[in-house]
Amino acid sequence: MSTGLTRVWERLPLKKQAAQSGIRVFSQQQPEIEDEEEFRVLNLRTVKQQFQRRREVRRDPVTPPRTNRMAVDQDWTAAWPAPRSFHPASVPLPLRQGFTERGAAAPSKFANAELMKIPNFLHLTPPAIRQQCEAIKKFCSPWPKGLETEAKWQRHFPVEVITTDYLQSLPTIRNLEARRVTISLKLSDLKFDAHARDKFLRLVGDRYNKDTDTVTFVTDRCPLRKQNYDYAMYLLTACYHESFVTEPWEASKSEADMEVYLFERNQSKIAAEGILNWSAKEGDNKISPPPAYAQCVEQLINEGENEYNLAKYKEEVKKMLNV
Amino acid sequence: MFLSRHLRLLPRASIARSLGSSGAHYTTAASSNAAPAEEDSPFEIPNRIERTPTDILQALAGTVGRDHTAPHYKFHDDPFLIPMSNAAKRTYAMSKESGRKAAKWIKEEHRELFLHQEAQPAVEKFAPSMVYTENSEVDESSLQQLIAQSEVKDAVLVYNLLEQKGSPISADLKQSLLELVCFHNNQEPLPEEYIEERWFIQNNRRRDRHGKTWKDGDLAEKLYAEIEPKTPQAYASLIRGMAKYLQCERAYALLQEAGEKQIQLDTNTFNSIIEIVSYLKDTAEQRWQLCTELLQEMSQQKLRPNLGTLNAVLQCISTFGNFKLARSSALQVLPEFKQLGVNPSLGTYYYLLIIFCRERGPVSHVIVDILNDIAGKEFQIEHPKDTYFFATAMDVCRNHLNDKSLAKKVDELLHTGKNYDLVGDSFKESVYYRNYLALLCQTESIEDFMLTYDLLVPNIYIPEPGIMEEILRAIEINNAVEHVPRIWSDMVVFDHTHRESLLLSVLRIMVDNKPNAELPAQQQLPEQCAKVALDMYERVEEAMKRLRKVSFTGQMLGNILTLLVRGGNFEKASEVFAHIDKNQHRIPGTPAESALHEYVEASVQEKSPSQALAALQYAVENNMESSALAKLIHEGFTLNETHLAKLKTLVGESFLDK
Amino acid sequence: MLQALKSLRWAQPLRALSTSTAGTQPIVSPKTPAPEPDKLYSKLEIELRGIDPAVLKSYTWFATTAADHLGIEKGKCWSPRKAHHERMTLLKSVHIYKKHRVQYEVRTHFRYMNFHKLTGSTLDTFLEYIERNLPEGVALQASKTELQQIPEHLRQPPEQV
Amino acid sequence: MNFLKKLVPQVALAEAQLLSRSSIHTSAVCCRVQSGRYRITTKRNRPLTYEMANPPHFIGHRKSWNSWNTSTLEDGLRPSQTAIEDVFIRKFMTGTWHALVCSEVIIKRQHNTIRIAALIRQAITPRKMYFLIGYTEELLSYWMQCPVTLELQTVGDKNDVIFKYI
Repeated sequence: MSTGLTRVWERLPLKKQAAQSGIRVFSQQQPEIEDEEEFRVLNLRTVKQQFQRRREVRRDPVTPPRTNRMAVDQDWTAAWPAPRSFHPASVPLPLRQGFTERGAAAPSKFANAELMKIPNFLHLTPPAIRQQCEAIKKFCSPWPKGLETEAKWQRHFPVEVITTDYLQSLPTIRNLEARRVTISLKLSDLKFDAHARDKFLRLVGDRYNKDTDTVTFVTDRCPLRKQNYDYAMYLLTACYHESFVTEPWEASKSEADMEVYLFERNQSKIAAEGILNWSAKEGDNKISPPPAYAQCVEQLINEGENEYNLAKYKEEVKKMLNV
Repeated sequence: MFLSRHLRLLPRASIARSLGSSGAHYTTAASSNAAPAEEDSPFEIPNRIERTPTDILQALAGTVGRDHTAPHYKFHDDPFLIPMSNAAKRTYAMSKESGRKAAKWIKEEHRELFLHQEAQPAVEKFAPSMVYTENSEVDESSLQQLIAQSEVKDAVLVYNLLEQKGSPISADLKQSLLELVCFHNNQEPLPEEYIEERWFIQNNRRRDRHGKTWKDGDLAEKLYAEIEPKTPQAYASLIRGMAKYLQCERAYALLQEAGEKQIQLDTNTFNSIIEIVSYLKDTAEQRWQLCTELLQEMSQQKLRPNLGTLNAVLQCISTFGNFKLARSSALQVLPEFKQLGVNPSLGTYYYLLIIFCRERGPVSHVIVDILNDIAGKEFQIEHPKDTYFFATAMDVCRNHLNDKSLAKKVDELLHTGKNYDLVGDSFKESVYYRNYLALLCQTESIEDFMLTYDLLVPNIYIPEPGIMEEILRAIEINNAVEHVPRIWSDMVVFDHTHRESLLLSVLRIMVDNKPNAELPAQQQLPEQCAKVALDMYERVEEAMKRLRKVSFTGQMLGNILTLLVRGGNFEKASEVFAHIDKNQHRIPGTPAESALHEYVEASVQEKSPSQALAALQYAVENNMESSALAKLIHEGFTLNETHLAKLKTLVGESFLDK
Repeated sequence: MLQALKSLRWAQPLRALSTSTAGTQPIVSPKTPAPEPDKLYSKLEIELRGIDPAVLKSYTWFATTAADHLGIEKGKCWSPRKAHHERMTLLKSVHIYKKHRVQYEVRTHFRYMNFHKLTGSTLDTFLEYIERNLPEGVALQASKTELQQIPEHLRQPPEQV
Repeated sequence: MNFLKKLVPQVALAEAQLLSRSSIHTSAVCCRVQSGRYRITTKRNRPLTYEMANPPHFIGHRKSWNSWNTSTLEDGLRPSQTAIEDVFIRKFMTGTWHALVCSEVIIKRQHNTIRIAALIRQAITPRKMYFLIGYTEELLSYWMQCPVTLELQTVGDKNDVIFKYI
């Protein structure tokens, strides 16, 4: 108050202030100084006189837990509709949780942090699941009739594309692993001729599993799943088409490069023909060795000599030569 | 070479087998598969069921009902934090929001701390907003973006910067800025994320639609002046802005100007003018004339009227003081619009209700037809006035027709589908429930009413003192004293205990309906009533200390005394009586004689003659009928000398002689 | 008053309104995308990881029950008997006492579920539903095996090469 | 030696500064500090909550985890960031709700939301609590860029959470 006054006076013109009695200003200021500089007693032996009881805060009574008012036949799905930490005043169950020494009761549900920690499934009670499934059923469609077994769907849908979704508790929804795409199909579902099949297998290398007769492409070199899928399909297409190309240098494959014995292009065919056409004249039809014999020879050389193959070879030679 | 190199990668035998079976023929899927029996059973692949990203959530949310024991989900579900009065509801919600505002302020103030990028995809709202200053580099695209985000202040700032720099602004952009400025009247709107503020805003600030708030000569008009030649859109946005902020005369003048210049305006512009017809003309006839003129003009311009037109016309009609004219013109308008294929919204029905159901007008049953029409329908918000319907309908049900079954129908409609979204704001919601509860407690039996009461109170609606009084009256009429303890505890929680009239009626009910101890259901009742009375006594005592306006009257204290006596709490009763005795001069009025009578009877039973004599003394001092009391005391006790002497001094010798 | 009302010829402007509407544009029907055939999935394999096996078990029960209600064919549901342990051995004190060590370990429990024969809509719905209800502290991997036809260009060998 | 004499006062000053800056280190013995273990007092009056009463090796057996996330699992992403964020959340909670938090702060991460549970003393008015709830939720979600929800339980007295005295 007084400071306010003095400030007002300061703003007044100097003369006027002089005209006003200076004593009054003083007389008003002085008691204030006294107020400020009240003499403080040094409290050597800490006497507890300064300890004042804090004003009692009036508190409204906390209402009793609302579980008291819950009906016995209440709709629990409405009371607990979504995942939420446990709260004792909202769950009408006499729960206890916690380890105690033998004989003591476990801590009750009130002020029990253990119950708040554990993920509860109170929002996923069987009736809740049933209700919710009824609600989302309209977005589902049944599996088509006529594709019940694996054999049936494999005939119409031979290509399998495997993708993986990842769900973790992170601020980001990206996961590097999710870009991976796997495409697999049975080799028998593609149409090949001998050369193409051979070349295709060579092109895909160890992506072919001979036990299950499947080719599998796993792609993860592009950043996105869609790109990887496209890339895998591209690989499949490229390999398939490439396998039908016969490059000029493929003709130069010599006998030493052959990986299997083929009767058609070997000396033994010429030899057998020579024997069979021993007495034939120039214009006669050449007799070629029977296919059974050819097969037998291939088998003998490709699979190696064993008793069965040898015996069969003997039979075939006899048959061919009519011995 | 290439082939042979690859060859080594393959197992030998497999190649042998594959080559061995070779020929020139192709192997196909069909021939290799040994399943000839079920060769080609036909199958049909179902179509994909299209759904939007939130459809499943909506479906799941549809299964969730309302739990009446739980508070609204914006409140924390903890006994300490559940609001228990209307004031608390408002305070809690608002303080939560102000906490959010504080956080936002910190984010904006220390923006350098919040520039990190954690979330993928990024959430825009979590990052600090762009700040535009005098020095920022701006171009047209940033202005466009700001307009799209409807940031009025920033958009205007950027516009001014662009003006200063002299960079050209396309006509389209200018038009959209004009629209933005006109819509918000060059004021920053209330941010959308603070829904609680919106929800409670009507409570204290009743939107007064009477004053002009349009800023004359402000940016909007400047922008408008800059647009040359004047486009119909420019006219439309300026007219609509002026009409919205009630610069009525100029809006109408502009409309006429546009009409003279043969400028084709759109329907909504005309709607906005029709809405303010009541400000342009004074009498109902003039208003209606202007309204029809405007409609005629619309038809000349081949404009198709829409829902907004219908509601605007009805709004205009609803301002007519002339009831008959309003009625007849409303009845003419409705079929016309029906013919045009304009479907009425809830706002339309709201206007119909206020046109037909006037306070001093004749009783109209238009609401019956409306409810028959729309029962069981689910509504979307289509017009700003749609949210007024439910509160008004319930008001009509209670005050105009006083019809319980209609009220139930309205309530049913409100709880159909998502109609509850249209309840408006907290003010309208409480008006709705106020009327609903008041109507029910007047018309329904007390048991049925208490069922509804239990459902609604306190989480959906907390009764105001006026409604509490109605409820108490209903209880009094039905002699349902057994509900009083429950109501009293609610009153305590809702902070109604300083209303004298409420206290009085609670006490009166309990005193006048003396419970029958024989009935098993009422055995606990005297005790409970005594508890209530004691609680009340203590509360009022405390309230008096804290200088609240409530204070005792003699009658109240007498009632409390009676109840305590009945409840067998003689100790407290004598304490209360001591209070009465001591503060005779401060307490206005005296307790009822019956109260003293019962007290004396009880003291006879408790064998405490001094209390009884004190009561007698009090009666004598206050000129009450004392002889009966004296008789009671005399017959009840065997009095000793001092007591006898006192008795004599109080009522005189003559009494003893009898 | 009523006389005056009648003289204003109400009906005219309104009727004029109704005629004017005839000429205006027809109501545009909302564009519906052409229905596309659904995808087919032969298998959905779900791998769950978590720190608490009981939570995983409850969640599995929930998922399989939901699958039952939605009519999805369940396959094998199993979990390996032992958890994966990741151990770290540190000195118990900060610098000294090399002989006293403390071991920390993080256990990861696994659980697998298989579902068969789902259409694309079913799979999306089911997966979204169970993913939304995934409890805290549980990671989920869903491997989907989609069935596709052989692309048009691979059905016949190329004509010319 | 003359030149030394000149230097002496300066050296002394430097020494004094050095001494005052790194005088004798008097912190507690670090080698015996262990987290989550409490010593018995002579008067047997140290209050322990259930959480404190069970040492860390009982996690998963007698008591449960305080942080629920997938980062610590095998192949979990951003484990270090998650740990740091959890520390931040705990500090923020105990600081913002000063002297009110009576238990450990439980952090649950589900999808991209973070749910924070704790026991809170009823020492301030609900109005102030609501302010703090709004403030904490909003600020933490700005910081973590995830929606944050508080799931508090209030207790009337801080003695309610005490499990035993040692």
